[in-house]
Amino acid sequence: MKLVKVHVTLKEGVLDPQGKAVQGSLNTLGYNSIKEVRVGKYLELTVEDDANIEQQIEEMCNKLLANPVIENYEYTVEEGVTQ
Amino acid sequence: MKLVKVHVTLKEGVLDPQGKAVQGSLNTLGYNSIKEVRVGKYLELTVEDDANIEQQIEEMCNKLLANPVIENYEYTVEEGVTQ
Amino acid sequence: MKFAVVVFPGSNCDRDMYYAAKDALGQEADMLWYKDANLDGYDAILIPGGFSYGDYLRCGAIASTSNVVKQLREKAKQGVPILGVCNGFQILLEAGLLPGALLRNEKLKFMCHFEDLVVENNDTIFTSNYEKGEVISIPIAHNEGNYYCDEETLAQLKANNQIVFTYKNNPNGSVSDIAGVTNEQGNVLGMMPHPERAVEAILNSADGLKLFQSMLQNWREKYVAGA
Amino acid sequence: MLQAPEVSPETIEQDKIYKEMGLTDKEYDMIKNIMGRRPNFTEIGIFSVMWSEHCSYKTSKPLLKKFPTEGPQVVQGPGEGAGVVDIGDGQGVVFKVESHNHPSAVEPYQGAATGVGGIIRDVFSMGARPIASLNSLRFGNLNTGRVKYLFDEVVHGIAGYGNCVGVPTVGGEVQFDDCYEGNPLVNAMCVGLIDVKDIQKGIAAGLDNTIMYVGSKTGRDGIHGATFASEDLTEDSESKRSNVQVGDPFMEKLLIEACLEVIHSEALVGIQDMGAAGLTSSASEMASKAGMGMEMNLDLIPQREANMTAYEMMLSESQERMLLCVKKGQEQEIIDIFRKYNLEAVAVGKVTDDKRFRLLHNGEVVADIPVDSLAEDAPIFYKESKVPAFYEEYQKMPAYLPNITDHKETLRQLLQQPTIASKEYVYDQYDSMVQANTVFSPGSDAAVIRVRGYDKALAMTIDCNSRYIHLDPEVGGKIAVAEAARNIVCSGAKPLAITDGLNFGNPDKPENFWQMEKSVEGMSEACLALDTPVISGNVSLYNESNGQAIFPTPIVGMVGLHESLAHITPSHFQNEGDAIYVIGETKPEFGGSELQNLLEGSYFGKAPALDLTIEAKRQAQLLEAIQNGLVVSAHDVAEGGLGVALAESLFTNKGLGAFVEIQGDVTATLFSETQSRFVVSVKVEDREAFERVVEHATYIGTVSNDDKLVITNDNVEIINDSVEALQQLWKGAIPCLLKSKA
Ligand SMILES: Nc1ncnc2c1ncn2[C@@H]1O[C@H](COP(=O)(O)OP(=O)(O)O)[C@@H](O)[C@H]1O
Ligand SMILES: [Mg+2]
Repeated sequence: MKLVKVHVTLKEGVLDPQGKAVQGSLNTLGYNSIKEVRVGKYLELTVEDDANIEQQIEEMCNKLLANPVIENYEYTVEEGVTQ
Repeated sequence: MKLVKVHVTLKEGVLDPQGKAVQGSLNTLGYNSIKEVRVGKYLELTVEDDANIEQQIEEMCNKLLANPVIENYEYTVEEGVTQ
Repeated sequence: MKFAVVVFPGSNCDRDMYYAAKDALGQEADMLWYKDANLDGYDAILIPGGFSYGDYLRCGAIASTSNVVKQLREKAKQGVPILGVCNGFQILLEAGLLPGALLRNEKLKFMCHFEDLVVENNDTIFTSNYEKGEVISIPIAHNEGNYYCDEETLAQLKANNQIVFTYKNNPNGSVSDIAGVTNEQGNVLGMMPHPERAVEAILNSADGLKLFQSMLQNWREKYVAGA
Repeated sequence: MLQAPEVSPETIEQDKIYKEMGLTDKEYDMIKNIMGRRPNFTEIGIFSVMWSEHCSYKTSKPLLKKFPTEGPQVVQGPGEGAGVVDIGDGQGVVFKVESHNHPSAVEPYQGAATGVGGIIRDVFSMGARPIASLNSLRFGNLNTGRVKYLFDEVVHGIAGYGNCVGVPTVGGEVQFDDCYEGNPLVNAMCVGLIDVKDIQKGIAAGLDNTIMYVGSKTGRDGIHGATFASEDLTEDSESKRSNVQVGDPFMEKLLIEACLEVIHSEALVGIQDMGAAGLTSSASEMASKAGMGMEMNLDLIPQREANMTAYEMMLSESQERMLLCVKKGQEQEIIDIFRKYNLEAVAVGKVTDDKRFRLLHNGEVVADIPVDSLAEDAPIFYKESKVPAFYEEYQKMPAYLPNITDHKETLRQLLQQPTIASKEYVYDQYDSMVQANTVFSPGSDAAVIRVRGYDKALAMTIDCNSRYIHLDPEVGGKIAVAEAARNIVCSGAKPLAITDGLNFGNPDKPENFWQMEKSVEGMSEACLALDTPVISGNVSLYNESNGQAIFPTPIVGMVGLHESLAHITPSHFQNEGDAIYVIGETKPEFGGSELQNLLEGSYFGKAPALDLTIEAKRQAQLLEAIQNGLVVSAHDVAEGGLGVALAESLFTNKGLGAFVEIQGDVTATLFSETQSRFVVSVKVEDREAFERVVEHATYIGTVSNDDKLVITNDNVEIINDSVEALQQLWKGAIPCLLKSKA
């Protein structure tokens, strides 16, 4: 088994209302050192071993996990726990 | 400036309908090697340098960024780009 | 009887709640903007539905850190009746005033329609005008109404009779079909369905009115001489 | 004067850079003439957006002039953010439709969401509280992954925005046809309620008054020419950026509440939202309308991104922004109101009296344009029009007469046609009840919203059967208006006025322009006959993919008034024993029908005929019968004919059925789409009185309580089916198509 960790983030220049609201709230709570917050998605995929894994993840990210019009993605493949 | 990366994930045992749906779609698309998907959040905070940063982040996670009833969090602090 | 409706940025059922108290029930009500709200002098506090802070991060999370929620904690301790509906329920959960959490609906879609609810507990200040087991028709409108708590909490909820409403046909995956729960003392009720949208026949159901009438009757019995 | 990455005025002319911005050689020459010099990069960008069809209506204006826009009920016709109609008691109803087709094709969630946000801003910038939203959607057939994705995401986007902002989405329509596969249509309509004395105008009047900006900061969202201004961007960084507009409904909700408070401030002179062409169009229109000029300092514009150029700021389509004109010296009053809602109002300019549109940036004048040339005096073009060959062919075809043997199976199949099937999958995702005024949610002929505190309600609908318009734009245009009015009347309301959303292909093709012309003529005739003037609208052209235009789709949004809550009438049968009538006679008309599509997979021949005199009379009679309390339920006969209308009248989960006896040709009686017909139910004791008021009403049967739809002809049973089973087919059709593998 492999553990694939995917990070999906908004592309540069895309408005992130969620990040803005979180930043505002942190500032209101007195954390004034917070200058910017961007909110993205984090996915953990448990995948059966497969020679082709990188190519497949690449495909999945483009097709489903990220929206290529407004999002970027990055991933790492790690050795996972075999249950 | 520091760049703080926070990962918020659902606790084990808490049902993740979104993860299940993503897994279902991936399987439907023919990616049958995907055995499980968990969906979490990924936040990037740009923070002014501060001696106390770790303690502050810890507090923010407990107060706002994660809900301890259902979520865990983890974070790293990296050197950020000074604009 | 005097109701406070607490309005957060992004609340959008605030007027509905206000009119339910004022017009349908015929009592006094004020809408209080969260920034300068003073909850003193109110006989009951209503936390309306909507999308406080856009539902960003987690529904109700950001609102739960606001100053007015500190007052709310005090009032809860003092036994003031507090009703949170939909986003109001989410805020009360995030504030720790009620046990559990709300996850996304099982089918991952926002849902809006009438649902049949079962009154599980009519021995509360919110439900005494209903029969136990009565089935009422109340609209739901939510994306994160899937109630979750761990088994230990669920056992406690059951043991203390804190489950007030359940769904007859669970629409969202909630544990034990839960639609509404109270705190241990019974003065804080949180529920996903919208009783304030079902207070007049012209709105296709008046089944929610009895909830407000229960609150009024219990207040009268407690405070109005000769009632 | 120009900044580094930008192009010089000489290069713009020599390399015809303006062409890439959508301006023709002729238009460039006109601009040069107006300016008395070569325009710079920022200026040509400003002209290109203001002279686009979307802002200037340069090709559609001659057509729009044909619409009747007046009537005693009209308080505000076309020309402002939205139109206003009088509904008595000093109140007005405000409404408009807006398209977001192209953004939705690129990024369906955000495209649809920002479409909803934009039209809501149009309504509250008039000073009205938005009380309902509707939408009209067109997609390809649900048999490819891409179409399913577009469909799902558009619906999510509408729900995501509308639900959050707290305006109930109470109605709409969805149709599917291959012609929309590459070019879906997303039209959103918003309805607001206002005290007529509070109506605001988008004007920048009063010399030296202050121009203030409020709402989201300006980013590089939706700038088409962004590539020009960013020649220093490498290809790699380009792929990491995006210019898609993202909506923030939370910000919009704050703006609604704040603006509705601000309109009561005596300090406010004018207010307008920044819609298409953002800062450019709102600022120049506000000044032009007031007969004034404006000067803005772009350094003061709240910016989300670093190093934005003047060109980028002026063309940005960042969402949730408003522009205000405020009396000089009273700015603080406005600032304080917005601050309550955590919003910042910022002074960015002032009103001048030289009728110039002047912009400063980094201490330099970066644009200086005669303001009227951007708005009032934008050019108009008269396009060539030509009858398409296919239309002449359709007209010559013999009447299409389908041959059906199994009417029961045909009815079942028609109920599963996606265009007829239940849209519950869609509208269950919309909060249709927030604000607690919704009497009829989606699923009725017209949505009904009561006016709190008064004995009256508003009915609203949005409609367009583009198949008829494809076959015959003039007749189809009439039908679109008539059908909207039928829906309003069925609910018991008097139709008041319409807003139109004209969605067409490329107007440079004479055949397409002919379709526009004829549709508008047909709609105008119907508006006159039904006394529903046009009070607002929107034009979206160039809806084509692979050179193939969509069916002409001029959408009609209509609002009506219930003069008493007692008039509100459901579209479904209510009680066992009630008499069922069909109003209007039926002819064998199958051109453009659902049955034709089911059997042939296409539409051809003549559209059904429409006699506007009969239509108007019949609607008036039905409304009179309803107002006299003689009608229990009323439903118009539309796609799928009487058979479908009867089945739909039974889909209430009440266990009702119907026993109906029909005369004449069975196929035509059940499935023809002859216009101007209704199915109504009437209490037995009211039959006589009803027949006295309504002509051409034929008694056809009775509502039963056995969950069966039974239709006989000459004592032969044609259909005997379980209502429950029919309802399940009808409800399950769209979810089933979505689940099936592409
Ligand atoms: N097809 C149409 N029929 C009638 N009026 C129209 C039509 N299209 C646009 N209008 C009117 O022209 C004015 C300007 O429209 P538009 O530029 O779309 O508004 P906005 O700037 O708010 O987007 C509005 O009052 C609108 O109602
Ligand atoms: Mg506008």
